[in-house]
Amino acid sequence: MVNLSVNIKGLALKNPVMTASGCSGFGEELADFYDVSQVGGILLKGITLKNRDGNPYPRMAETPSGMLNAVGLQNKGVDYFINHIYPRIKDYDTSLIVNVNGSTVEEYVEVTEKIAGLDKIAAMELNISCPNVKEGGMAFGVSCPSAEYVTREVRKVYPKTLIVKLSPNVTDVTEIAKAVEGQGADSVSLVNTFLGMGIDAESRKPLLSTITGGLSGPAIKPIALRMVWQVSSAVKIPVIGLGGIMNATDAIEFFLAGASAVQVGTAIFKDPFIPIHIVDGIRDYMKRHNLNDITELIGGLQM
Amino acid sequence: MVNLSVNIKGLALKNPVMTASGCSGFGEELADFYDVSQVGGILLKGITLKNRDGNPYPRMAETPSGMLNAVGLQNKGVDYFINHIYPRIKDYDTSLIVNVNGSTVEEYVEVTEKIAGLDKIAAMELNISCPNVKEGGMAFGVSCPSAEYVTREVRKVYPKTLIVKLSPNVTDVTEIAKAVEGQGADSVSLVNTFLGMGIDAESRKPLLSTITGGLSGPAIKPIALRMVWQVSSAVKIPVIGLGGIMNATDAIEFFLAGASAVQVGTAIFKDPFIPIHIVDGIRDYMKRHNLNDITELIGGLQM
Amino acid sequence: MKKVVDQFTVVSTIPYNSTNYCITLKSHSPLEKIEAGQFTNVEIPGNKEVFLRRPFSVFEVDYKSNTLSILVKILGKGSKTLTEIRPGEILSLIYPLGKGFTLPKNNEKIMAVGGGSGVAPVLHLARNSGLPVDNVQVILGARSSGDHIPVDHYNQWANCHYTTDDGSKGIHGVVTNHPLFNNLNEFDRIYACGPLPMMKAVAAQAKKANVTCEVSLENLMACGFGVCLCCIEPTTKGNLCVCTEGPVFNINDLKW
Amino acid sequence: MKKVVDQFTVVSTIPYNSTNYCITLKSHSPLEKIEAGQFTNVEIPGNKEVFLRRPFSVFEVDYKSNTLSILVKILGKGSKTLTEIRPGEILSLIYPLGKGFTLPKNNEKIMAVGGGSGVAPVLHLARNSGLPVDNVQVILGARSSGDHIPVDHYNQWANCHYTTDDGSKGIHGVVTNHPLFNNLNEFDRIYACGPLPMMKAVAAQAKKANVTCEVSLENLMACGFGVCLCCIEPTTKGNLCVCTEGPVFNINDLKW
Ligand SMILES: Cc1cc2nc3c(=O)[nH]c(=O)nc-3n(C[C@H](O)[C@H](O)[C@H](O)COP(=O)(O)OP(=O)(O)OC[C@H]3O[C@@H](n4cnc5c(N)ncnc54)[C@H](O)[C@@H]3O)c2cc1C
Ligand SMILES: Cc1cc2nc3c(=O)[nH]c(=O)nc-3n(C[C@H](O)[C@H](O)[C@H](O)COP(=O)(O)OP(=O)(O)OC[C@H]3O[C@@H](n4cnc5c(N)ncnc54)[C@H](O)[C@@H]3O)c2cc1C
Ligand SMILES: Cc1cc2nc3c(=O)[nH]c(=O)nc-3n(C[C@H](O)[C@H](O)[C@H](O)COP(=O)(O)O)c2cc1C
Ligand SMILES: Cc1cc2nc3c(=O)[nH]c(=O)nc-3n(C[C@H](O)[C@H](O)[C@H](O)COP(=O)(O)O)c2cc1C
Ligand code: FES
Ligand code: FES
Repeated sequence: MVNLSVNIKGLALKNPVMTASGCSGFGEELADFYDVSQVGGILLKGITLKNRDGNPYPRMAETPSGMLNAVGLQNKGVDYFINHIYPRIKDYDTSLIVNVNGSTVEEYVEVTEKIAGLDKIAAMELNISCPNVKEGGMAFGVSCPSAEYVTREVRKVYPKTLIVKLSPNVTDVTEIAKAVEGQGADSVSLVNTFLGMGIDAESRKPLLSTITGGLSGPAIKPIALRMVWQVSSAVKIPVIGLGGIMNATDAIEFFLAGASAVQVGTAIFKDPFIPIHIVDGIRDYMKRHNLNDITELIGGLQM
Repeated sequence: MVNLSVNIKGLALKNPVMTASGCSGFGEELADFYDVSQVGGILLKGITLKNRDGNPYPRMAETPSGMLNAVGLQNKGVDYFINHIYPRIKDYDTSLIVNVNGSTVEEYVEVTEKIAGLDKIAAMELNISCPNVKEGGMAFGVSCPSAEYVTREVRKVYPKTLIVKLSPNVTDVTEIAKAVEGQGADSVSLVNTFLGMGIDAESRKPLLSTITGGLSGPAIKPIALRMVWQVSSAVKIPVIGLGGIMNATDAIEFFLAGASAVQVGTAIFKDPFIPIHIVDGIRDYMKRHNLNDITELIGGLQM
Repeated sequence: MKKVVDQFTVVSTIPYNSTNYCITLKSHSPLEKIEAGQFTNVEIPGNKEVFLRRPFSVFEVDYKSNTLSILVKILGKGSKTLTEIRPGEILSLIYPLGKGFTLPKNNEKIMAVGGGSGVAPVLHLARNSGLPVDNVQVILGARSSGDHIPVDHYNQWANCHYTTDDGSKGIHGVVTNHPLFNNLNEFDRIYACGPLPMMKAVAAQAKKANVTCEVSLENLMACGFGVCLCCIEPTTKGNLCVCTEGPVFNINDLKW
Repeated sequence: MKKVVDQFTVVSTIPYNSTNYCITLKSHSPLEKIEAGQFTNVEIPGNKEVFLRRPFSVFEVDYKSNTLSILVKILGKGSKTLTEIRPGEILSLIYPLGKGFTLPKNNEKIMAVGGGSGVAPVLHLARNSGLPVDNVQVILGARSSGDHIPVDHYNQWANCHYTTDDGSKGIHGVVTNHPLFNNLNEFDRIYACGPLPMMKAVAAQAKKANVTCEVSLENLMACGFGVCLCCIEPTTKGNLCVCTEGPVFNINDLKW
């Protein structure tokens, strides 16, 4: 039997394949297709303190092997989540992780405090890398002092596994990773989307209402993989890898580069079953390569 | 008649479509296919002071809608260029632009001095963004002080049009652009390749001998376009746009985002005629949209 | 609500005219129940420039043969590629998606207005309304007679009327120029799907006449099943997902 | 040297066995002259995961009908897609690329060794050598008899010999196990194309026997016509482009 379970500093995952935040709602839509206990974990849609309408339509544009989005953290606020959504999803037999956002450090802390009280939330992902909001978001994730500051404050009020989600829109992602590690982050996840843009040549207008948006999908995989490799060599905490993962081979590349677990985002839009196919594919690969434990793959790049 | 000519601070281009450095050799291989006087300009393969063997094989890997390369500036040195290559190509009826590289500022300056003496070289592109060399290259392009320093020194010895080629592997590309503008750059070209990585899951080895390499092709277009738009709003000098341009529509998007001219790189590997198809396609578009002068398109994004 | 990702075999691809094709697809599993107005998100094989799926309303369904068909209007690269697919090829479909039209009650009189690629859900509804033929008026609008698709067999379920911008078939003008719009009060419900200006014109008339009206929106979608929040429409209840809370909306909920 | 990008129509795709296909392509313009050992870089349509072209040696050429054929061995996604292409479809080819084999002089005796996907250039050479049949010995190596492609008609241009790893056809073993390798001095030239270990083994024997030997390399390529410098091979003359200075190299120039 092949062992796929991993432990991210206290966050026990039955398998290392999670669904990425903003790409799997609150798990309920996936449950229309299959039993979500098959995925290692669900990163819930990004949550803020108050209701956010998100950005105006259009919020999406297709790009070569990828897409731009400018959703802008549409959500009904943390209280609505706790009162209406959490009760519906809390008994899913998989790890539920809340993706926490804020425009100020105080907001991040306030949301975290509320989330900390939820039994069935296994961990939280501190999103300091959303490129689609005017205030906060990515601004926190592109400089060491601000990344340190928000991590430190949130760490104070969150006792369980704290994952910090990093932005790829930086000169040296290892610096940010080390900075948040220094403030007590249990893990870093990367990458969030790349800031991109699309234009309709005929109408001469931007494709997104916000002009710029976040690029995701296979197009970004080579850059994401490089960053995961760099960060996992630079920090001691476990790294969660994502960015363009479409199949088991892609996921295995991230493990080899040093990721202890992966998240699947945009691929879900193409086929909600992909996270499950990936779990199966990893199992097949491990059997074929005579590996018993997923940890044998992690950081196994041969140079 | 549609006017496609542009002038980049003294560099007169008959049309705004050039071939990118490292993707069109010294123009001679393109001349095996067609009369190169049809392209607006040729950015010659990157040149260094001394002979460079480049990186070991393998140097290339395919990626979703793109490719990684790790050529590493293979070339026979500036003297060989001047004595053997320049005489063969100098009478091409298009603008020839040398792409200058160095591992130290002194090297950049020395190569520039030699190039400055060549009558038929219309301009030079200072490459401070090559991700595939251990010393120099991208290191100069990811911090303002070093970008300023090398630009200042090269500017002193180069009287013609000086284009500085920027790296996209930075937190804020507008800062670097403003820094080199401040030191007298006549234009900036962007983007060079994104630092990426590929792994062969079966052999568990990196796909490139150098582990990391430069990502190019359509995959990067949305990010390149965003950067060109940001930079052209931030600087007063003309901007040359590139990154994933495959057809006239892509090129027009860059013009709308603010580019005064474009370069075509990876697309040439797919079809060496693409730069010419782009020129034709721009002309068709302009007729269809009742535009007489390409400058009417530049920065014409409607918001 | 149960949704599936299923492989369908292309049975036929019939060109109705130069830009409209009817593609019939067969599943090897029993079809899930599909309501009029629901749609499917179709993977487009073979075109390197198409990354995401493309949504299409379900046109006709046959639960006996496990086939369904979609009407594809060529708009861009994905729809074009789809019309070039050959019988025997395999397509992956996600379905059934979205909320369909509210079915009329017994003996109600309805008007269903379709234009462009919006013809499919409207005809699906007309066929499934459960009403006598004479209670169902369908108005199909097009630019010219050649753009109309052959739907004569729908006369068994509805009275079909035509408008064309150039007057080459039916009434000369847009759908709202049809005389039926002069007595909207005769109808209990109006349904519409098509280009935005058309739907807004129908909605405006319906509002004036105070008749219940539902429209089916075609916002750009990434996932089609509610996880990306890209397809939103501003409504009186906030930004709603067209793919799960629509594509059919009561016009009173829209901010038109 | 003149090179072209040309649209070819697929005439036929013939499976030789489970992994090898012969694809014949027709140009609408007169073919450019193609030498044995030269190759073409082929655009792969229809597979979203393939971005770059794929290089294939030209196998057979017919200037009268303006057709050429390539032998495609399924290795990965691009070669697989190519074998699924149907007659009538259009492929874009860049050709003629690279430097071919040095043709033998009158009355020379040659040995041409091919394995795997390296069979095409070697047979092309055997056919075009201009030598009497008895001066041309071809050794084709494969894993098993089923992996050998049907080339009996090449007996009019060469003596064909076979080796298989499992002994199911011809000599049991690898190509260098063939008895012809016992008297290499009988040959004026040896040519080889195939997997790297095979070519290196042939080259080692040729060196020992001091016989002129050319091999055709299959380095990974991006452009195929000399502009990207991705395909380099370290040689005694420095890093050379396999696509323009090769793919055929004299083994004395290689750092093997
Ligand atoms: C719920 C729903 C049901 C639909 N039902 C049908 C149907 O039954 N028959 C049918 O033919 N079409 C239908 N459509 C529209 C269909 O999805 C689009 O025409 C198709 O996705 C276009 O893809 P493409 O690749 O051909 O165009 P692209 O090449 O992607 O785009 C071409 C141009 O069209 C624009 N465009 C693309 N999609 C849309 C859209 N949905 N709305 C407005 N502009 C768009 C693009 O912005 C671009 O300018 C439906 C859409 C939705 C959301
Ligand atoms: C000059 C030249 C002539 C050639 N002639 C022929 C020919 O006549 N017939 C033929 O079948 N093939 C020939 N090849 C090889 C052919 O180009 C490759 O098999 C093909 O490109 C593989 O593409 P793919 O998409 O199927 O494989 P991919 O899916 O791209 O790769 C599958 C695996 O194979 C490896 N691989 C891919 N290409 C090569 C290569 N060139 N060398 C070593 N490993 C590789 C990849 O790294 C990967 O691990 C030739 C190559 C060259 C350079
Ligand atoms: C439509 C969309 C919405 C997203 N929303 C969030 C979000 O709310 N919080 C977050 O941390 N990341 C969000 N992301 C980023 C993804 O979680 C992920 O980091 C990114 O898309 C890269 O992974 P992928 O290529 O697998 O999609 C979103 C991405 C998309 C495409
Ligand atoms: C194989 C290869 C070699 C390159 N060599 C150089 C070079 O020598 N100097 C340089 O400034 N850029 C070089 N580049 C970068 C391109 O000029 C260009 O900036 C980049 O590829 C993005 O454009 P594209 O997507 O159109 O290729 C190289 C790119 C490739 C793919
Ligand atoms: S298209 Fe993804 S939520 Fe509607
Ligand atoms: S493949 Fe580009 S130089 Fe040889």
